[in-house]
Amino acid sequence: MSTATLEPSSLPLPLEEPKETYLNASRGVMSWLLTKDHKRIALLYLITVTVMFFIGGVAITIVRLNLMTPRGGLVEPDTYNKLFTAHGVIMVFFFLVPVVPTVLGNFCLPLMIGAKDLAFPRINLASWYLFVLGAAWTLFAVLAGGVDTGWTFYTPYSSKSSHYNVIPTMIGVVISGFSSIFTGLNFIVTTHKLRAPGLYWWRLPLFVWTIYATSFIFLLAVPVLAMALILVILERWLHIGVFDPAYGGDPLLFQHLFWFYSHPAVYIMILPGMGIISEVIPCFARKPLFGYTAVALSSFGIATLSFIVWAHHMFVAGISIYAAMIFSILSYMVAVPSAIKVFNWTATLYKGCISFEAPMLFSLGFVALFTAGGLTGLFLASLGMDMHVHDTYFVIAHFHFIMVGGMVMGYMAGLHYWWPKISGRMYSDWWSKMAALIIFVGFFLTFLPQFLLGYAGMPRRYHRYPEEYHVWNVMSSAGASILAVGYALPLFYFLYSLKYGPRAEPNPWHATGLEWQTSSPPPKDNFAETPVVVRGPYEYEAEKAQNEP
Amino acid sequence: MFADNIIWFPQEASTTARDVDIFLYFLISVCGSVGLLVAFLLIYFSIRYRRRPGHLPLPSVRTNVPLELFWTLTPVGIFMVFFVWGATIYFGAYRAPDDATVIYGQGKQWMWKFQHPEGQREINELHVPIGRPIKVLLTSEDVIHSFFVPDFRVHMDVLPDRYTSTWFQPTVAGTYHLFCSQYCGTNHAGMVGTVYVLKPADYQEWLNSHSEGSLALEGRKVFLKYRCISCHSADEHARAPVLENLYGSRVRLNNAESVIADEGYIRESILYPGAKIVAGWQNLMPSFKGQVSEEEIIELIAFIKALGRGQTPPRVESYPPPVTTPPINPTKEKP
Amino acid sequence: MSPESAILTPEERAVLDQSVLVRHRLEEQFRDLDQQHEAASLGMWIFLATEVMFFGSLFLGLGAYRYLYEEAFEKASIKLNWIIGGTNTVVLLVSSLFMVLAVHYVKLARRKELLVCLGLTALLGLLFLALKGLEYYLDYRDNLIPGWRFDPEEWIEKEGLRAEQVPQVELFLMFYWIMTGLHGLHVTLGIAAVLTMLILAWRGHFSPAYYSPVDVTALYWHFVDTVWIFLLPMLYLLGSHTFP
Amino acid sequence: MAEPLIRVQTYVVVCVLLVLLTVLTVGLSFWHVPPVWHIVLGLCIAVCKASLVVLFFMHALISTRLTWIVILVSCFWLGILLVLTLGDYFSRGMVPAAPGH
Repeated sequence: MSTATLEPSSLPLPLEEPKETYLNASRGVMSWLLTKDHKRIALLYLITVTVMFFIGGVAITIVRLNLMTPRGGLVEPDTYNKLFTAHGVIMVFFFLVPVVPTVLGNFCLPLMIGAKDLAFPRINLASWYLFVLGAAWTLFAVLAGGVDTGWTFYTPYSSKSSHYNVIPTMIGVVISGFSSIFTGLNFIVTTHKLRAPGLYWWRLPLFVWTIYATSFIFLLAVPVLAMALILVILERWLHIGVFDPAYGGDPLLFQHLFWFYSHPAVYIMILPGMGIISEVIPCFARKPLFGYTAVALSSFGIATLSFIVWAHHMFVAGISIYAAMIFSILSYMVAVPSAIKVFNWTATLYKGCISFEAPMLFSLGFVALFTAGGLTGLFLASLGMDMHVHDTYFVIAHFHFIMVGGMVMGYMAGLHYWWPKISGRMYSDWWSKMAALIIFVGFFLTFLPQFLLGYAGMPRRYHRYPEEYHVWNVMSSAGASILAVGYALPLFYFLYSLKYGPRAEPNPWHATGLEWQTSSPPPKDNFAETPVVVRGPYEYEAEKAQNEP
Repeated sequence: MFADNIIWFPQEASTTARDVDIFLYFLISVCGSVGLLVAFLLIYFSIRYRRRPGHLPLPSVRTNVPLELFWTLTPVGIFMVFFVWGATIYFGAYRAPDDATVIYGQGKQWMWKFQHPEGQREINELHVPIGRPIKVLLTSEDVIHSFFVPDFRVHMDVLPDRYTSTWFQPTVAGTYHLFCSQYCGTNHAGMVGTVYVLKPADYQEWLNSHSEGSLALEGRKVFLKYRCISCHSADEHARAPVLENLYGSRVRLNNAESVIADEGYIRESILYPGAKIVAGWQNLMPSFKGQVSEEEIIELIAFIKALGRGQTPPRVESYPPPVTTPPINPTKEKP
Repeated sequence: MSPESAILTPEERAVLDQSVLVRHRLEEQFRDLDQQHEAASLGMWIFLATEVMFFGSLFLGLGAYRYLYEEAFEKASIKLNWIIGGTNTVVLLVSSLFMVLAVHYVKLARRKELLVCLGLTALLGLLFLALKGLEYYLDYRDNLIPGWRFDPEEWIEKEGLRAEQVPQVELFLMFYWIMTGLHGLHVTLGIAAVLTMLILAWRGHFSPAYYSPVDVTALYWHFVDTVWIFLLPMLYLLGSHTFP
Repeated sequence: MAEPLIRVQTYVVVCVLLVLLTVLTVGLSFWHVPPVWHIVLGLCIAVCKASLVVLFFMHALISTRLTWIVILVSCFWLGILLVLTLGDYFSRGMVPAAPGH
């Protein structure tokens, strides 16, 4: 790129029609495919993960339809197994893990810290290409024959018995893992080195804190997963045992390595969601976030503790009971920072001045669902209870409350919150509120019955089941159809808003973050001049004092 | 039409089930109250402090350190209670009572096989009596499975090339589901069985009507079939330790360590004889890996467990000592 | 790197920063070259932290199986060629010395020494790969490639291992091949990076004000060296050798 | 930023030290002790050598606090992975009365 814009332009930007935005700064397909602009890359990611989300959604729709009857006659058992594997692999590795960091994090992080771009724009673009490559490999594997190992790839099943495209799927996951590593690296360096003058650590918005903590997990956990999967690939390919007991290997070693990544990965999914909520709630309650320091530090508490609890996935897998006890007690510890966050969000509402636009509705939904998911997590962390509900629908319901209830609600809140900034357009207020309500109701209908199913003993990954589980499965499938409508709605009104939505002001929510101080959509270099920060992130009262008539 | 077969709660059919359920009620009441409190506060604040014309936000507190400490430390305290209670149940479910009846279970794609100490074999069915602790010793022939009986609240993964165990004490007669809960391939959902809990008299009747000769007796046949007796004999020609009263005893090894002779040790010694050699003996025994089946190993273990002082079968002419074996170790010592 | 040191006065520095030569190497998102250098260096350190976990999980597997199968791992380890392994350690250490000297000289703007040091680093790296190739050939000759050239009988008869220990030997050799192969890949990439630096330095790309690519390459090179330092005892020196 | 703070002589001394430690660690493998000592000694020497490389060659000694944090964090996390996982392996056999658990 040529020289940077250094001329200070002190004039306020025209509100109605920003002349040069990142969207029209250059034209043509190649200007998008070779862009180094973090905002454009965020949009590339947005398109990719949305496609992946709907593919994963189609897979699970068929699964839920199959479970409408106890006999499960809709698809063959083999097809069923491939479908839930496709759902798991796509949703976990290509939607939940990357979605908030790569879309909203990419778009907002430099804006929120007053930087022109990420520290390594080329690496950022390369990460997207890696991600697409990984997604393509995996989609190929899923379409050309399918994989039936489940997203957990447990050995020795994945290393010898399963006869489908295990290797391509794993290669896809490993490639996308490198994409995550480079994204995380970029975010951490950017947060350290490119903050605007005056933006000290304790003035950082909480979304930046959580993205930072997420990146931290990416960097330290993904390599372990990559190595575990590479070892399985070699095992399958060369027929040499690394994890196969027939060759002296230990299948539990795979589980250790796998969960060393995959448990922190749950926090990769939920932490950015927590960050979004911490942005949205103060904004719509017109109040500073209660206990900023506690919430910021709890993100780090979660990121750290998330690494030392992994074996609670293995309580009945044959690990030593002493290890099981240590991991159980540590698992309780990781619940503490999450509880701190919930209490602080609730306390922020106290004596606020709350309005209920779509981002706020999604956020309240997040807090409710995350609390339910978190509390049921306490059941699973306990050795005696996990002994019963391990690998049943109870576990399914629990992690969907966290990941779908929590995470996707948080993502929706963020997308609705920043959409005016991303697109420069406002979406339909009524439809977006409807979407929030439909998703919330549909979610409860889908997953609440699964808690009952799980405690009653229905194991996961069953394509048919005894009669007595019928009613709850029907309810769950019915809820899933409502949920599907709820997820499809935003697609329509967002696309509609691009063409017909009213133009957005630079700061439609009267929020305090730096990202709202530039035009909507922002110019290519983000800020006409580098902003100087003089106060903390959620000074809604100071703002109020200035703006209120 | 659904109302007939709706399930709200699994049956409590074992002693463990009772413990787990009481713990569940406790967890639900504590976690439920917290959840309801948060839900109530969210709704109450949303209504009470909603934005209205002329309503300004009240001056508010930024943070409150005692309050933060309160809601940090209280959960820690509650969690410790959860942990200790849960760990107690787990520990209880992990250590079977010494007098438990041992049933051997094998998982394979996609069926369950069980063998009773009295020799009865079952596939995808398991008959057990009320009121007696039952220990299930599990192994897998292929991939990882998981032994799960919801109505007993017991759960244990079944691993290839290794024994794991769980135990339960049924309390109510009836039939219960047995599931494989660890995904194991195409017909994972078909790897289900039924546990029949019978009154002691019915159980005895069942045993009698399915009697095939006890497991130990079958094991004796296997012991003779593979000519184990040629070396593990109780006479002066023995090339290997006598196996009488072996089970549960402490065995000194030639590397100055010692092990308890449990099922895992016996299995290992059959398949990998050189792994742990008894002090004073040489590594002569060939591996029987690939020759004996898992079922035969189980029968052999049952035989060795039952083998008391002076019960080793006498060597007969039809089982001469193997001619290829090297001379007897002169420094042998009787264990 | 260290904020208090400066070979140039602030005025000289400002002039240099504005000079066209330096200016076009400043990416637009950075304020100045210092910031850019710090970002690049931090980025590399963080990447290396990732690499630590990457190799760490292999060391974990090796360690866990070494704990389970002590005897087989010991016997298999003795079969590896410790002479080449040890020599290669020294080769890498000396190459690291030249790499750090290259960084030293680029800061002093001594182009000739810089070129020599970079060249020697790359040469020693190539020597490492050549020795590694020789070692791989010897492994091939000695039937140490599990799944391809491997003779179970040999281990049972000559080494006195039991039949069930042979897969454990294969397990060890599997780790040997994966770990040294992965490390060799890193060395190869490192040589490519060093050669790129050599070409850039030849063209006069670097100056005391702008040398962060050399610095970052050096960090990577030293890290690869560090990995080998741990591979030596964990692969080659698990058992007691006897003099040949 | 461009002034080198470590002298060439220091680098050479460190390199010589590293080579000597390499000779030592190879030499120790000829000492016939129980094999576990080979691992313990070998790893101790390797940690010393790695520290020398990181401190002097990678300039950690004269780096910012941030670099130190990255180094310590990566060591700590590697420690988590190794200690907790190996802890499971070491303690699996500790309850002998319950076979194979």
